[in-house]
Amino acid sequence: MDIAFLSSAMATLLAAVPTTLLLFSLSVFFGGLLALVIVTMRVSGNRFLSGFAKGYIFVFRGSPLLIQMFLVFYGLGQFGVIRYSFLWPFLREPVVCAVLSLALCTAGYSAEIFRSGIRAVSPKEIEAARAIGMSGFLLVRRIIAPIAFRHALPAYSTEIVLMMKSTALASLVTVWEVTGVAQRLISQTYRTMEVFLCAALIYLVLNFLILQAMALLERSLSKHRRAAPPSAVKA
Amino acid sequence: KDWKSATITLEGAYAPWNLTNADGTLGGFEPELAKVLCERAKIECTLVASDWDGMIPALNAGKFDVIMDALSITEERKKVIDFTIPYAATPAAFATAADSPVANATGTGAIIKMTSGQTGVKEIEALKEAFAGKTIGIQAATVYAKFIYDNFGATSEVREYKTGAERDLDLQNGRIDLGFDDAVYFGNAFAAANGALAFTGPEIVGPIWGEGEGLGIRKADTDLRDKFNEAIKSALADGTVKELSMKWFKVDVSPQE
Amino acid sequence: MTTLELLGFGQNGWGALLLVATLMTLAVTATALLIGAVLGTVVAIAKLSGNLLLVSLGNIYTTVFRGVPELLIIYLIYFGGSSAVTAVGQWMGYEGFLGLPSFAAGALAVGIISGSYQAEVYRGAYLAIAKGELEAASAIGMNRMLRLRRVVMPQVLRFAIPGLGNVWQLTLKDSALISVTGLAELMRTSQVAAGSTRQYFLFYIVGGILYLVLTSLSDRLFNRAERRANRSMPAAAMGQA
Amino acid sequence: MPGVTRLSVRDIHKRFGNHEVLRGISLDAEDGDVISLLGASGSGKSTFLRCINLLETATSGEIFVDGEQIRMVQKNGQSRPASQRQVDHIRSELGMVFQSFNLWSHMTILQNIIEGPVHVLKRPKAECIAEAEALLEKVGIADKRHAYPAHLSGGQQQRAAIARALAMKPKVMLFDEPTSALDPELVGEVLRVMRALAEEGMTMLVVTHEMSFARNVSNRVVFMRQGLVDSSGTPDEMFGGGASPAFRQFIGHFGSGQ
Amino acid sequence: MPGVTRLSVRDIHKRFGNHEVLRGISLDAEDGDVISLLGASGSGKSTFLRCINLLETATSGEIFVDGEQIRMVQKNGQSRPASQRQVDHIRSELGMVFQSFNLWSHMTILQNIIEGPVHVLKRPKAECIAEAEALLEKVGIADKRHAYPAHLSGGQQQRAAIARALAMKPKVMLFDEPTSALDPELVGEVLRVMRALAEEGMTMLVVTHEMSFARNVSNRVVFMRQGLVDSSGTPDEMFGGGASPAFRQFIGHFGSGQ
Ligand SMILES: Nc1ncnc2c1ncn2[C@@H]1O[C@H](COP(=O)(O)OP(=O)(O)OP(=O)(O)O)[C@@H](O)[C@H]1O
Ligand SMILES: Nc1ncnc2c1ncn2[C@@H]1O[C@H](COP(=O)(O)OP(=O)(O)OP(=O)(O)O)[C@@H](O)[C@H]1O
Ligand SMILES: [Mg+2]
Ligand SMILES: [Mg+2]
Repeated sequence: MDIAFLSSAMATLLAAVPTTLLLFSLSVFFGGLLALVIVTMRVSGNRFLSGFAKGYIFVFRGSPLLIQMFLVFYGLGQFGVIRYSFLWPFLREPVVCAVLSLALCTAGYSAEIFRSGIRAVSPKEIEAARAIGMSGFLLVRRIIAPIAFRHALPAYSTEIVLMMKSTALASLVTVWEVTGVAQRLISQTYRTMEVFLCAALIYLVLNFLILQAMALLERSLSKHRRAAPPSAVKA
Repeated sequence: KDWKSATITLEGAYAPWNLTNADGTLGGFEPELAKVLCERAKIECTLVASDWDGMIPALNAGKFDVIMDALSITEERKKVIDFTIPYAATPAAFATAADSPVANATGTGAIIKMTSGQTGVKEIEALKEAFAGKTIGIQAATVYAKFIYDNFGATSEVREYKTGAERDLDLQNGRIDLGFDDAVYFGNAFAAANGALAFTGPEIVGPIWGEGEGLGIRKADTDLRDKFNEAIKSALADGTVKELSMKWFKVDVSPQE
Repeated sequence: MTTLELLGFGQNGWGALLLVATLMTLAVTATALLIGAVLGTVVAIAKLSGNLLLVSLGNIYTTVFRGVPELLIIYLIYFGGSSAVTAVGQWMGYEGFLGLPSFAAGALAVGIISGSYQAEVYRGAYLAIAKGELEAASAIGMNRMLRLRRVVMPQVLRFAIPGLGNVWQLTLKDSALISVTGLAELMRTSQVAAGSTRQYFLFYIVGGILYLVLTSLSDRLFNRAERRANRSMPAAAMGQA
Repeated sequence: MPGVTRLSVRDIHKRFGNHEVLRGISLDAEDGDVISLLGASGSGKSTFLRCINLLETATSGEIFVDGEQIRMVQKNGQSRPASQRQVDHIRSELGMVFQSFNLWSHMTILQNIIEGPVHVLKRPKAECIAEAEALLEKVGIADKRHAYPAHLSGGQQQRAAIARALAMKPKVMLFDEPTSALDPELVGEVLRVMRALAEEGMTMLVVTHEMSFARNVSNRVVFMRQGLVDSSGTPDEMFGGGASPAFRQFIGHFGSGQ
Repeated sequence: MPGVTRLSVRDIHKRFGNHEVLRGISLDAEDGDVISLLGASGSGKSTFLRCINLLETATSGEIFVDGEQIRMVQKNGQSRPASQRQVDHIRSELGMVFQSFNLWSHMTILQNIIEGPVHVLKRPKAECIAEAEALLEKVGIADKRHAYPAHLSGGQQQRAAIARALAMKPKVMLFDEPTSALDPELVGEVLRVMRALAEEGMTMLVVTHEMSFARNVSNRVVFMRQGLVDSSGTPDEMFGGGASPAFRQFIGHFGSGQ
């Protein structure tokens, strides 16, 4: 074990962590928003909207992110329409494209996850809400969303961890995050195992933290499922 | 060990150095040269395609015996593997979109020779001014990347790509203004771009790019390296390399003294 | 050369190679899923065992293999695995190199990852079995093995099908990363075709479409399985939300 | 103010596919009326209650709540409410206690109770909490205010569901077997709560299997059979022997071994 | 063969954490005995039944089934069965009908019923099917033999659960509120099935809220209160007015309005 090399490799990789975190947080945020839109369309009952959402989910869940990212970054610029439109100043930026394709992809997955959460809401609880005069957005906000989110949380934490790992592809579009930097370091030093082990450690720590945070959230959202507090049992 | 047979790896997707034909066979400059070299070294060779990213570690892990993938001979790489003498040496040049403001920059058409670590070359100083504020795309972790950072890093923006092909697409898309790479590689890429791309500024040759491209071989296998060295020498001497080079590159890439 | 010729089955067409590559992807994914099924079952049993040591080992497995990028695991197994095999070979007196073929290394690596996801799927499915049904089995005197075989397994499979559909999807896409071992699966073949012909968009789009074809076929399969498994459920529970 | 018609249902029909579950039911409830709905399993009692507050849409028929008719439109050959706003408004005036309670599992009992007043009626939260605590006191589960439904026994859940419905201050309460899940001791408790409501003048429609309730608390008994009103009348008329043979057979099952 | 002690329980204690649910219960059941277990919700009735067939492990106490004692060992301060094989064997001699039926949802009703005889008792399948059909006939749901539990009404599920337990030909049947989910018409039906079993001489322990069953079918009534046997005796003794004040108060709730 070459400690000096390992620590210098670690330092190089750590310098790329902010980029990884930036990609991660932006794409989780925008992907989540988009997923809400897609899932709303999917369960809307409108045939056109739900058909569109189905198609969206099929395409973005069904094809590799690498291909999606390549087509978004290198493909869109091939069209003069886009290159001369007001969008180009944004799409020119590699970070924007990376976040865009990560968000598009995770939105497909998250929409499915949210949908299964919604399916898990007991129809009886929805009826009880209707019976006191709730409908539309109020019903969603007060009853459906909180219950569905709680159901979807375990699957969603997995998706978020997958997202963290997916940011590794962004070096394809010249955003040099941890994995990209690791690969570059390897092409310079040819010490594959050492560098990759350092990178693995970084991801493991990041993902471990995310999973812990999600588990904490999950616990606080499932008070109603845990065993009753002792006082309640006695009563 | 007396080498009766060996496996040679190449990427199979780096035209025209090496490429894959639609029937799955490998073609291009290097596979054809490999055939010649193996015949002369009296080794039974098998060509296998593998991914560029893992090539050097895979060589050292014993997955194959020789790398032949436009591998530049550099000091860094010599620390981990051994090289034969070069069978090719190529100049490097800038490329840009044909209608770009930096097209036909100063020195276009000229050839300048540089040695390793040389600075203060007046043609380069002139280019620096011409390219100030522009974005230059390079392939990450190559000798060209180091050259651009050393000379243009302060005045231009540098963007690193995982492969040259992706950089070329962005050059066409207009995300970057210039690319810098192997001139032979560019020549071939321009053909595919239907005239959208063109050289700009001088061609740069010489020891600055190292000794050229050689076969990569494990350090322990000195006998194998020596056999290939002999074969390369003979192929260079009788013009076989030049002939194949003219066929695939339209220029002669045989290393010049 | 026209697009049609490039994609066709003629002399200069990539059709045949792409088809073989698609089948290769299918084969790798299916093998990996099987390896993952075995590992996933073992790990799920460990995590449900209640034995502190086994539970921790199971947790480490699922945390590490879900938390570390797939590419790194593939590298570790492809290179690390070869070194290990070679070392063993030398120790037993075999001279020279012994490697894991890229198919085996790739399927093993992706299978190990798939196993970490499958373990969670099986665990969730087990927990979804109504406790009362397990008690009813005990109450008529079924022993552990019999209960596992007659009551637990059939229900775990039923509850696991939707989750397995997702795992299949993940595994299919992880298999694309095996291209770094040089295995001519769909992703690598698309890349090679793109690099050799410089028709990047054409081959990436075609590659993407072929992945979608695999997805839609497997979706259909899983939907069928789900419907079959849900025969015993009330009609309302089978419908949409 | 007795005499005011709180709820009026005219000739309700309901069909599921080929199966006509309700075949023309009419019913009027005035202020303070407590009507017991009796009938065998599958006779359509729950379906009838669900049609009244539009959880099911009746195939045909008219419903008036507090004099206001629920407007319906025909769309694709199906009847549907014309205005979701009217439906929401009318539902907030009809309290419903479900056969299976249907408490919201992610809220504590107190939150369950103030949910409607605060978010549907948009009343001040502090006020709602004070009222909710008084209600919990009344149904005898004040100590459970911060527990989640899953931690309550069946009887406690049922009482919480009643409190939740009452918190909306409905004009009419619909009860679907409010004592089905209770042990005999609790049945008594819940019936006491309902008797108190009746005495306060609440209009109630109660699906029940408790003959004691039908006989002693309600002022009208409606016996449903195969989607129709078989017979109806005051408890004295019905239990006094003047009822239809079907009803006599039905109540014959009770007290069989006593 | 009356006089044979089928089940004997000596001084069973059970504690959950700090809460001692059973505080020393003893009970003997001879061949043909039908014992009704009465008690308020939470008095420990279900826990007692679950301890008998070891779904819960009693904290202390002894259990004999057909004269054979269930061997226990102390391990880490906890009591556990010494032999899982003995437990499996004893369980196959004790039938249990759960409060919530617990039918296996992935099997049809017929499969549910033959599961035990075929796979635990290893009897020939054809024979088991024939017997199962006879049993289904007996409980009146023969037409549902190929339906899955989720497609059955509560009453049908309850009868299927009884048939499943009977198919094992147990020496003793434990019933946990076998009529809780039924409408009054079906209660009558299920009680008829149980009465027939009693007449055939089956030993039964029945947790119930049906006073008519306790009074007319069982030959002994045990009233549990706060984890103890408060009082017990023949139905005549218990209902005849000689019982404890607590029992009189408990049954006071029944028939309150009748
Ligand atoms: N959504 C539905 N689709 C089809 N049939 C239904 C539906 N809801 C109820 N039914 C049928 O309508 C009939 C009446 O059901 P309902 O629930 O109103 O009976 P009930 O009188 O409340 O019985 P119980 O006393 O068992 O609650 C039943 O035969 C039932 O199968
Ligand atoms: N697993 C458990 N953990 C903690 N407490 C328990 C558990 N099971 C039962 N109890 C408690 O033991 C007591 C007795 O419960 P049990 O289910 O035996 O009552 P029961 O007499 O069957 O009542 P019911 O008539 O409502 O079914 C209750 O207070 C209950 O809260
Ligand atoms: Mg009903
Ligand atoms: Mg109980």
